Amino acid sequence: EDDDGGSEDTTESGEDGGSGDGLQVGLAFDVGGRGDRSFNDSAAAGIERAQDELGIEFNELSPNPDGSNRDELLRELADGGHEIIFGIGYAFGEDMDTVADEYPDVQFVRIDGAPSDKENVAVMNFADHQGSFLVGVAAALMSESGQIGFVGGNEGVVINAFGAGFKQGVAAVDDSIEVEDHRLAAGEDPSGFDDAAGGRVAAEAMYDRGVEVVFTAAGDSNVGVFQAAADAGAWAAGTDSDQYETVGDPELQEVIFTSMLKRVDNAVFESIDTYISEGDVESTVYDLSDDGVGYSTSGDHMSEDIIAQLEDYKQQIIDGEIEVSSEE
Amino acid sequence: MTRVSRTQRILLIIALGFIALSTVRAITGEDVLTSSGTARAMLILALPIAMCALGGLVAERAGVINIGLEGMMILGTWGAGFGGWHYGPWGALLGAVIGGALGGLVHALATVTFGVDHIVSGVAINLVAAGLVRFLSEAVYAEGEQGGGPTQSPPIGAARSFDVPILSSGPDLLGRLERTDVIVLSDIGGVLRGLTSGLTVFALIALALLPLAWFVLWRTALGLRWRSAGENPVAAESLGVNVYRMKYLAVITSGALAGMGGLMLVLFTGSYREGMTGGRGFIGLAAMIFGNWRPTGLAMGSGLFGYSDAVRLRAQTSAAVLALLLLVGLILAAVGVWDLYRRRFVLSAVLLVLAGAAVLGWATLDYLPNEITTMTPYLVTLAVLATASQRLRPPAADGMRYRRGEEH
Amino acid sequence: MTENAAPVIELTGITKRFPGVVANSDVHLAVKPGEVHAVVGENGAGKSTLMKILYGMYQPDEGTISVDGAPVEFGSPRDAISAGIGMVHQHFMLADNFTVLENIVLGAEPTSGGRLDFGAARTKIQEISDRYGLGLRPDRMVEELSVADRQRIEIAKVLYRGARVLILDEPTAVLVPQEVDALFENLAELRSAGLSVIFISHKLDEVLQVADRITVIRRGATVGTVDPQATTSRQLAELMVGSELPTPETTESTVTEVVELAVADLRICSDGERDLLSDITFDARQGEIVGFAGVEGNGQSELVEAIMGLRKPDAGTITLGSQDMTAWSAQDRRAAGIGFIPEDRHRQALLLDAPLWENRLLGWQTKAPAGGRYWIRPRLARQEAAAIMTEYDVRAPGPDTMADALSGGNQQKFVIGREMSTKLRVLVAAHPTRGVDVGAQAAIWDRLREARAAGLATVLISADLEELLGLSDTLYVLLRGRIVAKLDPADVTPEILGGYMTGAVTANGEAAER
Amino acid sequence: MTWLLQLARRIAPTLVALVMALLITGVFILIIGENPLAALGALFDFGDSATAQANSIGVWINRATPLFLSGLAVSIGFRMGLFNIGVEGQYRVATVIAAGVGAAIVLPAPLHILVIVLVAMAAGAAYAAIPAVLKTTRGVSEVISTIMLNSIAIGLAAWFVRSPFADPDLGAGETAATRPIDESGHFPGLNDLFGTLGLEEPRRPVHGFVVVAIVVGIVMAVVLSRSRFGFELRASGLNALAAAANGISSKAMVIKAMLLSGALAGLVGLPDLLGSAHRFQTDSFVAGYGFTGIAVALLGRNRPGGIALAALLFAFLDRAGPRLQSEGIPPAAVTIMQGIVVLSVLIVDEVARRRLRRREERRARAQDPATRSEESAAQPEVSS
Ligand SMILES: Nc1ncnc2c1ncn2[C@@H]1O[C@H](COP(=O)(O)OP(=O)(O)OP(=O)(O)O)[C@@H](O)[C@H]1O
Ligand SMILES: Nc1ncnc2c1ncn2[C@@H]1O[C@H](COP(=O)(O)OP(=O)(O)OP(=O)(O)O)[C@@H](O)[C@H]1O
Ligand SMILES: [Mg+2]
Ligand SMILES: [Mg+2]
Repeated sequence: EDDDGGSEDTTESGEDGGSGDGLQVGLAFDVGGRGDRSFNDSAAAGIERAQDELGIEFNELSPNPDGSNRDELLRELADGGHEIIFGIGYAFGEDMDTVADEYPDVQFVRIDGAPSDKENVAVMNFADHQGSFLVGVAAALMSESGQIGFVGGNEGVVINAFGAGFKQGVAAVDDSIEVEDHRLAAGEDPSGFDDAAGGRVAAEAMYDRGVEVVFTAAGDSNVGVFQAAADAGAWAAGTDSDQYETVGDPELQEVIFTSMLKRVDNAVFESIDTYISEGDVESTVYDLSDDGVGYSTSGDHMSEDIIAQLEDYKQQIIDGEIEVSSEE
Repeated sequence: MTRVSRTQRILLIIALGFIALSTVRAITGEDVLTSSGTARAMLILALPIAMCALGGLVAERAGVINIGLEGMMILGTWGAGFGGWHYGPWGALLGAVIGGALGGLVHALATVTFGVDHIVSGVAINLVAAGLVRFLSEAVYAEGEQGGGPTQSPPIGAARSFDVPILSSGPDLLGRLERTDVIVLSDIGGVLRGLTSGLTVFALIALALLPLAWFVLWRTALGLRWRSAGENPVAAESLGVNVYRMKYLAVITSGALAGMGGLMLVLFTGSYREGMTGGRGFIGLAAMIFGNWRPTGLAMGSGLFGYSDAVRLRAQTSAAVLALLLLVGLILAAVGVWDLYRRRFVLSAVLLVLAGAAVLGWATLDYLPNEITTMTPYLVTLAVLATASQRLRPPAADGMRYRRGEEH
Repeated sequence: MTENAAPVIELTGITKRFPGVVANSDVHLAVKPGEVHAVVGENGAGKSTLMKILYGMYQPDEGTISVDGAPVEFGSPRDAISAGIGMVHQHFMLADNFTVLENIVLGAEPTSGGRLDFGAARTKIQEISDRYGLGLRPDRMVEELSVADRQRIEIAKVLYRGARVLILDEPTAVLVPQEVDALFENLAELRSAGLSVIFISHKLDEVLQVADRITVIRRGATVGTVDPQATTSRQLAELMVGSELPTPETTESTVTEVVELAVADLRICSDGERDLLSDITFDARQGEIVGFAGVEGNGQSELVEAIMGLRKPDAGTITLGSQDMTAWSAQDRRAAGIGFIPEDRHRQALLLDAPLWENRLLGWQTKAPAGGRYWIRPRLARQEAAAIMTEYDVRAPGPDTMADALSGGNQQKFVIGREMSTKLRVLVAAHPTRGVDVGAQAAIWDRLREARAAGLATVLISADLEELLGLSDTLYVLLRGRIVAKLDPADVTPEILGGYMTGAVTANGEAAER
Repeated sequence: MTWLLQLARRIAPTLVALVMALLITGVFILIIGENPLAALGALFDFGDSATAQANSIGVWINRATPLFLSGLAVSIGFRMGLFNIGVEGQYRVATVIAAGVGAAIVLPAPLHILVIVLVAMAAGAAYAAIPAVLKTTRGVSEVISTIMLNSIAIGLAAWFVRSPFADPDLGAGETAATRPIDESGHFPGLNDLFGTLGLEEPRRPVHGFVVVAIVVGIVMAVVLSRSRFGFELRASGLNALAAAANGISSKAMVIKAMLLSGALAGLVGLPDLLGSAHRFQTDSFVAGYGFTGIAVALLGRNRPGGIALAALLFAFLDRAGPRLQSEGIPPAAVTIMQGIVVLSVLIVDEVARRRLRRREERRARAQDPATRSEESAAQPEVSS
């Protein structure tokens, strides 16, 4: 456990130190920083695991609220002698490419986002659509009436991939189902990720119309969807981390039957591990095959039968029998 | 214009608007326009705004402009999260009120005691509040207490809701009315049912604050002194009214009310989250000006905003938002015809052209991009303001620095 | 009036210092029960300050106040009110957006169970109104009321609080004779009810007419108390100033035949039932002062606004020389040489928070050399402001002084200087000497006469009938937005003029039934 | 000598206030259990190497430029008592349109930039014209309309970037953006200048647009203090009624002020757009300058010089964000400090101003013979 809430910089190397003793790792969070119980925290978990298991030392920074100084964070970390630096979130895109040119000896790793042509930038992507596909399958199996909904924070590429995969998963079970799709904000407007009240109202409308399962990919707004589900006595699925575990409220745990897991922690840990062993990190797409994405079963809301079917679909995707697209 | 005729006029406008709305509902078949769910959502989305607007009202009636409502609301949400975590929903109420009131106290100190420009102080409070809540969370939830963190409180659970018996549950009379599918009648049923179901004690408290504020401000001795500080503080002081005290009281109350707005959000979503206010404090300020510094007016302004927000959030497709376009077109046409009758030709022509464009848009478009639908509440508010020509009457000494003994 | 009754109020040795100024120094004032006691003095002599001390708004640095022989200390108006003292301020202290009732009860509200008891308040106000003939209607909004009505509200406010001593600070400055008479009738009622009245005015004739005793204050100190029966207004003025007054010279007509400003068939409609102005036709020639008399609210403001281009007339034309200027903007009219002295200098003529040199530019910002089409020249504006200050005897440290820091009289002199120091063709002057003391008043009148002699056409609006009669070459009377009489000021007395203004006398000179 | 004294008198309150703000923030830092002195050190830490220092200066400039422009835009409205809180929306719309138009054309370098700048100013002014027209023709309060238009701008910009101006060449998984602006439309950076001045060159591009901002600032300072427009603006703000009575049409002033304010707002997004981004992308577009600009304008007392100082101060604090984090202080400390700086500077300033004012009134009164103290001391003759 941290001694003071994660704001400490460097830590003693871990006892069971691996071969990465004293490697300096930098981590620049997405807006919001540590403590979002989702994306950022997941990255933090990955680096803390690396600290424990590999004996690295790390330093973390968060951007200012308008996200205008992401490049500065990277420079600050590079100047601080960190050999490998993570930028969490696709918004690091161009900033990281620019800074990478300035520090050719530093390995940069971006979590999520467009591919980069820089030598020293590795982009870790997640097959969100594959994980969402499985949630879609689960949703279709959980529902009796076949009314299913999706609530997205906005219309950015990441959320679109969630929506697309989810709909394909639903269709794989029953292609007559039309998934209701609501986005809380337009375009890339991030306000939809902070609008729990809006999330609740939108989800309530869906449940009022008879929807039985809603998959939500809207950051902080997810909790509104869970509230609506609890009110309606219906199902909801979360995103990024295992929201059954993180939501903290037993009433909401009752309705979260699964979450689309995005193992940012794995990506961070493995990147460090690879860097230690090979001195270089390659861009990778984490998908179902390496458990980079997946689904959670906490709460045991899904029956054995459903889980068996999910595992079946999962295998088909890994085997390439089912092709999931990230676009609709 | 006497008072009676103003109330009557407002009622008439509401009635006409409602008939137009149910006509549009019938034409387009978009039940979401008047469904009970929409009405309920309207109430829920409008209340936080209305609380901020009311906060703005009580401050400005005492002559202090409060652009810091957003910051006070932020403090309210944090206070609600903290209080709720420790002591449940009532603790949340207490926390929200204290949080907001502290913001108000700072504003009062700056504007009343130190005579700082009201807008400067409000803007500064917005800045400080946004940063402060992060600090507080770091200090209080650092250990990740039961799901809390630097950006959120532990879950405190949403407030329990209930339906009004007989009307909206059990025999559900209003529900039956809503299902009759008779124009106007079913719409009335839907709206009333929405307003009488899914209520919480806290929503009722917030609702009650609107008439209560009216009563205190316009029917009590305290209220008279309160308003006198905003109309003519020098006169008030000369009659022995302690203007500073009135202003302090007003601004602190204002903060507490903004905090109540924050409470509404926290109780609706079950926990405090950083950034959850999303600019509602500013919308509240706008709603208050929309309402011409009156409780009924600000309730209408908040309601209008909440309604259009509810429609776009609840709509299954953008057709419902298009139906609102038809409604706006009809209203514009009506006002245009009225202006034609009043021989204001240019204005009437502009309005009729806009009305034509709106109706044409409704008839030809079959889809609106999300960029447009998310603008709905803002566009509707602007459209209504532009049609209803406003004669605003802020308190005479609103925003003025008042120093005891200086008489300019 | 009881001759030797003990004074109800006695101020002894009052001294009040403000930073840099001694407003009152060893002032003595004794007011007997049932008397009207006038206090006179120049602008800034310290009258208002003394009254504010008596009303508890200021605390004296030295001296004592006694009420009914017992010394008292007032920490706030509240204390004074409870000692039975009430004050009607020079500037009305009313909330426009409140009803009459709300204004009166504020701070002394009757309540029942936390609720403001409107019924009880209404009854009590009606009672006071009937007893002293104030004619109040409690539920009217103050903004709809005339100046005289407002003053009666102020008086009612004081009576409502049970005052035995009323302080009236320049109550007549804004009233027409009939209203003044009505006020004096009210005062008589008060006096006969045993109340005392302290009355401040710059109009010495009025003072002599209404007062039982007069105290003169000069430069913060009491000069003495005189008996009105044994004093003339000229003596009184000399006591105030401390020296002999120059005799005003009689002036000859300078009116020429050249029409400079012609207003024809001017009409301004309103949303209400009757027009604000209708069929206004008059000419102002070079060298002529055209006066307009009228009870406030009979269209004077609208007329001024129409001439200055601040309000669009619904019909009629306004011509400057040979040019039709009906469609000109306000700026165009200023640029063409129309000067403007608005009725409310604080609100309309000055930027209080700006230095005097900026105030020099106001209204003339397009006029060279200090102003211009695109640029202004602060250096020249400072010079011009300084010139005005010397020429018009504006007492202030310099052109960079904030307008706010000047006393009312000095502000007014600056405004007049600003308007007159440009080459004007027409001057529109509304109440140019309102609230200005006798000395400054005479100076302003002289300036207006000089300008007239130089060929200026002036439109003069004033509530001061002496001023109107003394200055005007031609006099019109406005009543309900119409010109009801055109008079030769040489032939009319203030009383007759007052009759026209209230409609008691019609154009044929006969008394109309009221 | 006297002007030095005067300058010191004017600066002293601000310094006092800044120290106060630091102290208060220090208390907050103590509350979360960190070391305020370390924080203070971090605040003034520009880095160890010459490159790092040059870089820090670059960051400072880059951040201060848009804040200055935004403050300037906001101040125009404030000067006449118009509460234009719509700069936020105005610069967003202006930036996306400038990016779209700028990418659609190719012109020789200086011309290309000029066209983009003019398009941005026109777009900002056009968007600001909406509240101006609504206010003058329909009496709609600009406070409401600009709040609404800020939110509408978000949707509008999102639509522009996806529909008319969308870059068709974006690959799958790439966030919607406008097409990149051609090289000729890139504003040259100041990096070389650092070299010429004998400093290390910063690694990051330092936005040359700061030069434009300085020129605009000087022009505005002259316009506001020396032009008739500036005088009329100030007059309307000080006393709208008096201004109207003296030939300054308030409607015309509202329109003019809003258009100018909007045109300046159009510039806010350009340093980033022309200096480094070269395209509009919602995710990397920096939002919030419009709101921060309000605080900057107020702190700078609505005068160009003051706004420049305020922008530098805000940017200085922003710049320190990452360093502060290294000391364990959350970035929110910067926002808190900014808010407290605004409040304390204005409180102290107000107190100082009041004292100055009293002195002036005293002097004015001393010239009024009716109340000149030595004369009133003369014995009054009492008659009765
Ligand atoms: N609150 C104050 N602070 C400083 N100086 C003041 C204050 N009030 C009044 N004065 C000054 O005290 C002097 C007396 O002012 P006062 O208002 O009593 O004069 P007055 O006789 O009422 O004049 P007027 O006839 O113009 O009403 C003036 O020089 C005035 O400027
Ligand atoms: N609190 C104060 N501080 C400074 N000066 C004051 C204060 N109160 C009044 N004064 C000044 O005292 C003077 C007298 O005040 P008063 O209210 O009697 O106005 P006045 O000079 O009679 O002007 P007017 O004719 O407009 O009433 C004015 O110069 C006014 O500015
Ligand atoms: Mg006075
Ligand atoms: Mg006076």
